[in-house]
Amino acid sequence: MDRLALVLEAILLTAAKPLSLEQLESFFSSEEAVTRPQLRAALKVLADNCVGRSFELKETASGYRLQTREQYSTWVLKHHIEKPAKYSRTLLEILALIAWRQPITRAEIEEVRGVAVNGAVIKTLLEREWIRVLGHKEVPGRPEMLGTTRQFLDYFQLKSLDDLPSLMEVRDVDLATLVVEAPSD
Amino acid sequence: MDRLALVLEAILLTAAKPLSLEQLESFFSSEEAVTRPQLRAALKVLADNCVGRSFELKETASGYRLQTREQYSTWVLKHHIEKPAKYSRTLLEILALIAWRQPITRAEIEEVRGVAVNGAVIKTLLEREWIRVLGHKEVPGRPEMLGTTRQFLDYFQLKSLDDLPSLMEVRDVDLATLVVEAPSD
Amino acid sequence: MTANVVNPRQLALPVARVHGKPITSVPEDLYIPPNALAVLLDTFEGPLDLLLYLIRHQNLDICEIPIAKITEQYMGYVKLMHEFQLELAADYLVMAALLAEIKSRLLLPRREMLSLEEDPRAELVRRLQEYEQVRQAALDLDNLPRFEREHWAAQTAAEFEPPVRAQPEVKLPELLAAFQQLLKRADLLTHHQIKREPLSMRERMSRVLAQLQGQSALSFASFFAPEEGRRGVVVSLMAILELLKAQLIEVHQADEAYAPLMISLPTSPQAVAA
Repeated sequence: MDRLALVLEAILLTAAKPLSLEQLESFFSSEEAVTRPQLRAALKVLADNCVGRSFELKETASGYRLQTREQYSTWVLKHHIEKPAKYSRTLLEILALIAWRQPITRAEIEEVRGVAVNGAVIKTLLEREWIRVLGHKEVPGRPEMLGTTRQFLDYFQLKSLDDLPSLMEVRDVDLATLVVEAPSD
Repeated sequence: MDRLALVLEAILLTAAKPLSLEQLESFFSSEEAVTRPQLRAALKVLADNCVGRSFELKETASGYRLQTREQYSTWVLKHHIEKPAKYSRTLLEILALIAWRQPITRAEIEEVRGVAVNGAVIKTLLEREWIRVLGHKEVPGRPEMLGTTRQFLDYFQLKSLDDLPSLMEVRDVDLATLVVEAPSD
Repeated sequence: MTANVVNPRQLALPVARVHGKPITSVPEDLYIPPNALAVLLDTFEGPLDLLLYLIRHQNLDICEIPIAKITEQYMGYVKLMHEFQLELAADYLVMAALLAEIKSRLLLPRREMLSLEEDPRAELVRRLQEYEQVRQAALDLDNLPRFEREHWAAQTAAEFEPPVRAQPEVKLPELLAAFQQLLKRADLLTHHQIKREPLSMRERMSRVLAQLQGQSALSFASFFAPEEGRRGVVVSLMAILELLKAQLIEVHQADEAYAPLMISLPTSPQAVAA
């Protein structure tokens, strides 16, 4: 690759958006005396030198840019898989109540926890398909009865709800031996 | 370039920050069965294939990054209207003390420099995430002990603190050589 | 702003005594306008920096500094600051006091040699050396190639499909811990007694299977009778889960979100036989 093509590569690899010929020209001082035909020729050299690389030179409506070839999208997309946030204690408590005391209504959850149930938490649990509405309780207002799903069992690697420790066990077990510190970061 | 090296190039050219071997590994599924030695070998292939290009593979404290070579900074700088920040001697001296003498307290910095430490400088360094509080010294007042961060190493293109230039030698004082002169008045 | 920027001529302070020659008078170039003096003061990082400048400016070695000479120059500087009523940082005055002490010691008749630790000159030289080390380290640091000054991240554009949002992970012990806390808080155990009822569950399993006989499928919800109370519903659920586990029944869901679960007998004959 000649020097001009290399400079163009460096400019395009650090550009936030596509750059037109005119914009590329502005990167050079008048002493450097880079002409349009020279620029075009250098861009051609650059494009040829991207053969066999993971990226290619593309000319879009607003100008030139270096972009990743599509066949690498599988891997490149994984940049976006952010490490998910942790679930709140509230969510875990509500999920635990639903698991151990299903079927359970919101009112019953509120009674045990002593605070109103945040609708967003129930929504999250429903979306995650860990809980579902088992039916409606035949009391005024016909509240929904909530229970856990098969996905819940699968996720927590339980064969059945019987595999959940009993309430007595939950109360007495030394969790210090169970809770494995999540790796930081 | 082999396929793995090309995939790594695509990943690194779309990464927002340096990626460690461990992080690079996470881009591959278990079916792809990419091993550490394979990754290392592919990174070597990639590095070799950056010879004669405008960019290079650099390993800093937090991992690998593809970056433009220094000789292209003249043009790359023109993306920005503002010139890169120049740091004051005060900031650089305080940063140098923290880098070479960590863990170090403010009082210790003041002792060496012979002047009070400007709180704004420490704040700037903390905000820049070049330094952090490592803990508290178990002396009256429990002063904060300061040290540098990974970002500091990344910014200064260092793999570890060992890569810092060595300090100039401090010689032992020989009192006999101290010129004793009678004062003029 | 580095000391190198300072015009050396401006700082060419009069030498108090050179090779025995006595000082004449303060040269005129010492009388810098107060504003310029204030700027000069700004260029120094502190008294040690100023002292180092004075030493280096005369190509002297720190370890062989003529203390008296340097002290006089420094004092001349401080005096000048006072004359122009420039606010001088306390650190400069502390250094002036130290230098004055050294000077007065030098005036005293020579007694037995002081040890290194006791000699204030040695301490001053040590501090000057230490500070010079930091000053050099700061320069070295500034000279290192820096990200976003010499090097920039090489990036290619990659606008592929929208990113995938991942779900948070949680482990059973965390769930247990949350529940344990809740139990402690609500003291559930004293008010509610929940026991497993394996027998009633077996019975319920039979009932579920009976209900399904001759039916193509029944909705999951139809197996629950809320009037039986919580315990009854739990037993039904457990019964159904047990049946599923034993592959005695099958559960289906239409291919849409939140479609009702349908329960049916298995289609394969051997499962029915079991």
